Amino acid sequence: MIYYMAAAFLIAIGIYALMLKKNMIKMVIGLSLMDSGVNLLLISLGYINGGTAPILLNGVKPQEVVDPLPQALVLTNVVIGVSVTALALSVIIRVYKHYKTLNSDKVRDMKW
Amino acid sequence: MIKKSIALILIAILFVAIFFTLANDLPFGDNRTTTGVSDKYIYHGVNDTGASNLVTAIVVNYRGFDTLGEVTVLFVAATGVGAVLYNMGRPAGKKRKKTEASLIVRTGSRILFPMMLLFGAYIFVHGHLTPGGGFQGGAVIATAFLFKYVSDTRYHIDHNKFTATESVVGMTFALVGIMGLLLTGYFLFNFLPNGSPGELLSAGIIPIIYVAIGIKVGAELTGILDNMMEVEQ
Amino acid sequence: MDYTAFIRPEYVLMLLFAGALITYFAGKYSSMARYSLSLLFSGLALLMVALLYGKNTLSVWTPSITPNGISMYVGTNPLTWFFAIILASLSFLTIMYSIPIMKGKRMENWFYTLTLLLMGSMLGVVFSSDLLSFFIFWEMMTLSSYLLVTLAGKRSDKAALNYMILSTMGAYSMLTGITMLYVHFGTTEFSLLSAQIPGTPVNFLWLSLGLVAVGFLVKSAALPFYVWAAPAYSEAPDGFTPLFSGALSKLGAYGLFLFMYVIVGMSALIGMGSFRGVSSFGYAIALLGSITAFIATLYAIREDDIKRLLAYSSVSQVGYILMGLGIGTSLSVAGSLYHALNHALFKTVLFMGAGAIIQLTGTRKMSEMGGLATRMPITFLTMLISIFSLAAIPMTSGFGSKWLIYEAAINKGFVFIAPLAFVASVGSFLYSFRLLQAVFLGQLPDGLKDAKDPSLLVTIPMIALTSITVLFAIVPGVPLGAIASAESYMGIQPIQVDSLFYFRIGNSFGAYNALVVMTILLFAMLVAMIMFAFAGSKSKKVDQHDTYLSGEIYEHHSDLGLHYAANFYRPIERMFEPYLRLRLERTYDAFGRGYELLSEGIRRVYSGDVQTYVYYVIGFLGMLIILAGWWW
Amino acid sequence: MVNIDPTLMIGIPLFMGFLIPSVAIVWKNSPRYLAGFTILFNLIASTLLLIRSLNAPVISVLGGWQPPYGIVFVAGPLGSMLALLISSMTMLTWFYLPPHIKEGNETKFYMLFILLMAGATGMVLTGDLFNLFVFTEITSIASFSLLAYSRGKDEKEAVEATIKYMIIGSLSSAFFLIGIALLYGATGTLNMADLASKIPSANHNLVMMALAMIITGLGIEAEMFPLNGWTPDAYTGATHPVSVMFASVVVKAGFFALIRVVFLIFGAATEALQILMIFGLLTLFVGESSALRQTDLKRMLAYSSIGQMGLLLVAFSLNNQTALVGGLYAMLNHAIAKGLLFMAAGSFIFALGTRDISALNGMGKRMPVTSALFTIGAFSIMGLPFFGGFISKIVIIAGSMQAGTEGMLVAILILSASLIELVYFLRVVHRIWMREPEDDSRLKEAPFTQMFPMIVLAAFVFLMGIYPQAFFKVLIPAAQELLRGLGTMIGGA
Amino acid sequence: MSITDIVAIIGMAVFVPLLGLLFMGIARKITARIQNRIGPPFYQQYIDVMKLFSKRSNISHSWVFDIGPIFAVVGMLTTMLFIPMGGFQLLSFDGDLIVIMYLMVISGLGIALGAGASGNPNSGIGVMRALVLMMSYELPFVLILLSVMLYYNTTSLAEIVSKQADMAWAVLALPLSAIVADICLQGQFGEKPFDQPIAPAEVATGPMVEYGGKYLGMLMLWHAIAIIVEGSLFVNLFLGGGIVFDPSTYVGMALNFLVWIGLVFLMFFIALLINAVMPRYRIDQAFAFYWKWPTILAIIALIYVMVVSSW
Repeated sequence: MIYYMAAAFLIAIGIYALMLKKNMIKMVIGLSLMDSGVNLLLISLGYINGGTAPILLNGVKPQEVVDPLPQALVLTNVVIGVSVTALALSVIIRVYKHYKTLNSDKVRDMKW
Repeated sequence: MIKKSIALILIAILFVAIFFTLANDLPFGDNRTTTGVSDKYIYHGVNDTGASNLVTAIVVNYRGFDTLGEVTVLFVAATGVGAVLYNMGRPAGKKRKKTEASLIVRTGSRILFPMMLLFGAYIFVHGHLTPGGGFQGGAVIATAFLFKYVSDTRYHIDHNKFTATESVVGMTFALVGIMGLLLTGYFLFNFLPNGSPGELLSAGIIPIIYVAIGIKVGAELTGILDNMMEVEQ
Repeated sequence: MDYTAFIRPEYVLMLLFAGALITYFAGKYSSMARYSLSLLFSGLALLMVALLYGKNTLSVWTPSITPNGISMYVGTNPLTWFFAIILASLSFLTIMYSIPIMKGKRMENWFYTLTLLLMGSMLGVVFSSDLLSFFIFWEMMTLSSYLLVTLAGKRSDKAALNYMILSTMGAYSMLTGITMLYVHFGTTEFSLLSAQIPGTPVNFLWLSLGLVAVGFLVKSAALPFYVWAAPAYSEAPDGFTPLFSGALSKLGAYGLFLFMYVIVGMSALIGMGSFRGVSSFGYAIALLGSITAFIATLYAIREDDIKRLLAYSSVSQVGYILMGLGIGTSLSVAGSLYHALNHALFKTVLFMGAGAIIQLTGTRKMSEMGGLATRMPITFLTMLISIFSLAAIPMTSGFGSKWLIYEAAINKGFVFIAPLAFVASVGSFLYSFRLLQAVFLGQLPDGLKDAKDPSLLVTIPMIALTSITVLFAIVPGVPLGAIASAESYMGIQPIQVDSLFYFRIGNSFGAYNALVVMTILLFAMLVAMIMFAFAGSKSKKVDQHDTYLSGEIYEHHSDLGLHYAANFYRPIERMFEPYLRLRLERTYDAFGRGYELLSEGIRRVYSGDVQTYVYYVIGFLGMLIILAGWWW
Repeated sequence: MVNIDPTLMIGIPLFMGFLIPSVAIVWKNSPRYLAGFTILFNLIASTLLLIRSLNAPVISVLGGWQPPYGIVFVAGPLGSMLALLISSMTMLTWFYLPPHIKEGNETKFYMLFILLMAGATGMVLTGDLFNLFVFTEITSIASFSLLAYSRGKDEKEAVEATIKYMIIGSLSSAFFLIGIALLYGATGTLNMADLASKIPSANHNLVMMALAMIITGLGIEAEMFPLNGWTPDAYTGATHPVSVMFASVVVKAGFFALIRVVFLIFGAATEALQILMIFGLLTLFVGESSALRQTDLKRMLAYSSIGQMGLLLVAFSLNNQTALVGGLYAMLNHAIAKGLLFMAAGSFIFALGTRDISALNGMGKRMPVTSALFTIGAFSIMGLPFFGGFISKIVIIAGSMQAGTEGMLVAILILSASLIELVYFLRVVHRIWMREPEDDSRLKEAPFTQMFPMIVLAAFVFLMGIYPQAFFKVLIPAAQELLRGLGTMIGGA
Repeated sequence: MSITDIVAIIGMAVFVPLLGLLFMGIARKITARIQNRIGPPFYQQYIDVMKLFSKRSNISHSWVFDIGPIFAVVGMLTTMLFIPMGGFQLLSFDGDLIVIMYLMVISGLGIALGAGASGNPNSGIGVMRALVLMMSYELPFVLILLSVMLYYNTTSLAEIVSKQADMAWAVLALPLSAIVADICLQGQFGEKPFDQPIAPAEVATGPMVEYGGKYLGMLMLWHAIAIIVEGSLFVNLFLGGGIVFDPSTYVGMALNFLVWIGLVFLMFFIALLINAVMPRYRIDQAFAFYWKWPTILAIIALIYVMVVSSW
């Protein structure tokens, strides 16, 4: 249960950063937090009371393992999150080069 | 102020919604696998794929296509970072404007670098047996290169070699898939024998793919790091 | 070879569309080819349309073009033919007239291409026998006419855009109505539709017919939609205006005829509700028509711009057509169709004359012209007769149609429509005399001393149309014969035409014998001429300035404004002005500006700040979640 | 007939994408040709696929694991039509590329370009929800990178647009994934057909929550109204061929993903359709209204795209066959015509050096061919007869009429929005042809290689206007596929 | 059409102008008497016309200028022949009220054309005033016509006359209409307060200002016919066409004709009396006047007719 709460909390924090932090790097951090929250959510979805890691070595019975599928999904999502973060940061480097600021209020040459 | 309170209200709504939906409708720790597809993975996974690490079985075999996509995502991102930061790097041979690392770091990195590479390789080679896999191994390899960057302000990778490596291993993954298609009519089909679970050389194409992924991820992440490090401030 | 096999409406259309294309490419290289080809194609089309007389065809000409297998049909019938011959002959004559008028103007080559295209699409509108092709041709017609208006260059921008917007609004309304009909009945072919109409819910008919009618009312420039007419007619190139006003404005009426009487049919129309034996729908149309006629007349009286004056006059005259159309009795429909013909005849001549005069004087302000009657006798006479026809003077064809409409209105006891129409008609004397006085009578300005009639290519169409006007004044039975068959096609009791003499029209309620009237007029003319010729001595010509200056030397006073033309009706304009100031244009303009302002506000939504967008996203999600929790 | 497995439409581009950089080291100009070859392959493959799928849906199981356990590619008429659209638009854009991408790293551009195509193709073909997510990510990350590719004059704007797009886009993917997680929690499966069969018996509350999340997530890709803040900036900032790709490929794929999820997985959930209807109308009006006052050509086109996407949303949410066919037709038409418009606008801007609409005065004289092509595209979007937009509009209206009184209202709203659209496009077209240019000099037209795609698109716009039968042959089964839902068509499930 | 008819037509064409001139002469006498003058002899108009026709110097501005008087006479003569005149209904069976209304316009337009061609601003202003005046009185007049037409359910003037012979005269049946029609008649006659078109003191006889000699002679003839036609129109509409005696006998016919002359004169006389004592409206005042009270009354009359006839 605590995992659910943590997951929801991470997502909420991420959104909080996105909505209220002006600094773009902080916004990207928010995105990362959200990603983590989602990952946690996925993993905790697959948890079974008393389950263990889904590696059927050393006599682990299939009945005892947690759902492996969410974990596989998380694996994928982690990489995607990393990719997005990397790309976002590199774009931010260029934003900074052009605008000399990372304040999202000021990066709005294009509007309406 | 209004903005902030709106934001907080919205966040609260989201939080409550996500949390209570989960808590009410998906009680934590309930065994739901009997209703879904996971049963198949859990009970037949080892036989089907030969990988005792079920996550790996899923990642590389059952849902190998996702992984191909995932690799592509990383590849796209690496290419994207390259494209985004194109022409922003320092001129060749010029030092990065960073303070020199201390002697301890330099020496330590020199010692640790091959060990980290080896560790990374271990992780992805044993991906089908133990926790971990190509991505994790690749990340470790990239960390090794990061070490290099941190310790040596002049250090930079040979782009051509990295690109070639990346290409080759990437193509390997794609080729494995295409070969599966050619041999059996199914893309990414496991056309190699499964072997006996628990052994290193088992689980069909999984080790090949994980090796490819490991090298590729390592190269890509290093490339990303390189691109970012090289940006002239 | 049997040429009659080619006398089919679809070949007419193909000829014209191909002709437009050929003319464009040939005309790029040689202006001679451009003129001769456009004349050739329109002439051929006219000939083919004329030969279609009395035919009744219907044919599929395209494969199905909607998912449900809707094909396009073209066909011809008496009603179609009546309009087609008007449109085709006007187009032909207008092209002829344009050769000298449009020479050297902007985008001359496009003019001929588009005119042929317009001719084709107008004929397409009348020939089309299903909803879809009707609409397609309708849109084509709107588009090509819009392009023709814009050929005049920058000054026509706003007018053209307004025309296009209002037309499209109408077209979309029509499209809504048409699809309603289509979805309800599952067919688009007219005869199949009309077969299914009986027993349709009244509300449905009202709605669909009303929506369709909006499109036609826009094209007819009827009351709430007339605002485009005056600017578009007046700003359009001079070569196009005759066709625009003479031919194109009739198609709104044609559409109403088509939908009210051919598709829905008289009995279903009456079933939608009736008022004194006239369908309420028709009555509403007639009412709109009469009010339009009246108001547009008031506007026309105030105009000093010759083309705007004629434009408002067009609006007003089309109001009469709608009036007759709406009343829907045998007499009124005949009157309406006849008036469509007459208006085509006289308004085309008037706009042609106006174009020639503008070409000559370089201005559209009538008060800067004057005294041209003696310099341009042919233009003057043709325009004079056309104005007589416009004012419904009984020695011209224009009287017959108005008489029929009045008779019908009075017959039905429509005490609102009839007086309005009548006063509007008196008003038409006012504005048409203003045109005469300001352009042809009064003092000839110095700059126009050596003005003379335009070239034959301009005068021949004018003379041709005028002579038809005069001819039909004596034998109204000829056009009424065609009209009668059109009426019977529409399921309306055809007007009785004395088949032997063609002179008398009328019914038990009243009658009009064109021959007697003409005879007496000629007799009186003879008497008056004799009186004039033999009494007293021969008169001597005096200079025009003699009247004014009583022998003073003109040069001493040449700065005097000698021509009484500007602000002609000032005394009564004062009376209307407070009311006319409430122009609908303002409403439309205000709406347009208001919407632009609104959209300026709307696009502020895109603030450019990414955080705002995050707010939108989260807000949207929050809303969905609340909906998901509470509502679903 | 040669059968090409749909998975190769992903596999080959990926392979080539990996191959390109190493070949480029040796042969500098190779990326362009390799990319061209890849796109050609996809074009052929998707054409064959479309022909095959008209008879029966083509199902390709990946890794030999039958659904719902493995990932499956499902190419019905609809999906293969979109795949064909994607590959052909990419092909045409490929012709259009050269002068517009000179400033950056071309090798990387071509890699991203074909991967974008691969991602979009995957989005329309995949039959697995999480796989859809992965392909969505490939597509969006490739879009981000391509968007940031601009160098030189537009660089600043491109970067700004990218960061906005990235933040919103990542947010969308997070929500999409939450939705997927909830659905998985509710049903324990990820295969779309399996999901469709299990959802009716699943926990309603969870499903609805997931639906809300997924609509939000995919709505961002589909440019739905309050979620489309990134759109105008992205279209404006991107270099011209990338704008074309956005309008004709990325957004179409995103839209299709949304529609598929709502229609197939949720079995045309009426609640979702109501939401889509309302927000579709909002999108339509907000888009068209915002375009009305634009002075920036590309931004105007961008807002027009938003409006068109709103139209599509409305058409699809009407949920009857006629409207769906109309919607699909509008989708095709919009992809083709808007692509044409962006290309022509790109040529204008390339020649003029400014995006200002007022600089277009008298372009009809200065760049006649491009102007004519632009006009054709504009006419089609405006819905004038003999152009594709006309047919789509008529069919959508007919479809909405079938939906009773509300449908009538919808029809009127759609038409009013079209009127606005007509106004601003007419202004531009008018300016191009009827105004006198300030500077009379003739500008250089784009070379034939660039003109070629525009001419092809213009020809298609015409063809769609005068011979719609050809397209209905594909669209009617496609619409039926949507209406039937996915359940009946997955052989293995 | 028999020979006698043609003779009658020609006879009428000769008689009516002479009668009109006589009326005009008497009018001058009466006006003079009211204004306490002696006035010219009643045959003065004949002398005037003869003088004008025999004048030696005639000036013309152009052929359009010549058209004016010709058209004026043509229009009025034609109209005259379609109006029943005291039982003489030569062509009036073809005479439809609407036709008559429009025929009457021909002469007006003719004069306007000629006057305009003269180039004199006074004539221009005169024409403008005439046209505006026409538009002014036409509104109430049309409403009245409509009420009469609806009441008798015909648009034929001859029918209206014959129906009045069967029923009561319209002036009794529709008194309100008759009053309004008389007000309009004042404008049609062009007598004060509605003589703006010719207003000698302002625009020097307006349209006629440039005309002299035989032109003016013809215009006087036109005016003479116009008085009879307009008066007769009223008589036919409201006073039963003057038919009080049995029209089948010759004596009756003659007496009817005399009654008709008397009634036309009566109408003219009423107009004269008003003319003699009233000042002149400005043209816009005239317009405002006609579109106000007479129109309101006419509408009331029309409503009355509709109510009555629907019973």
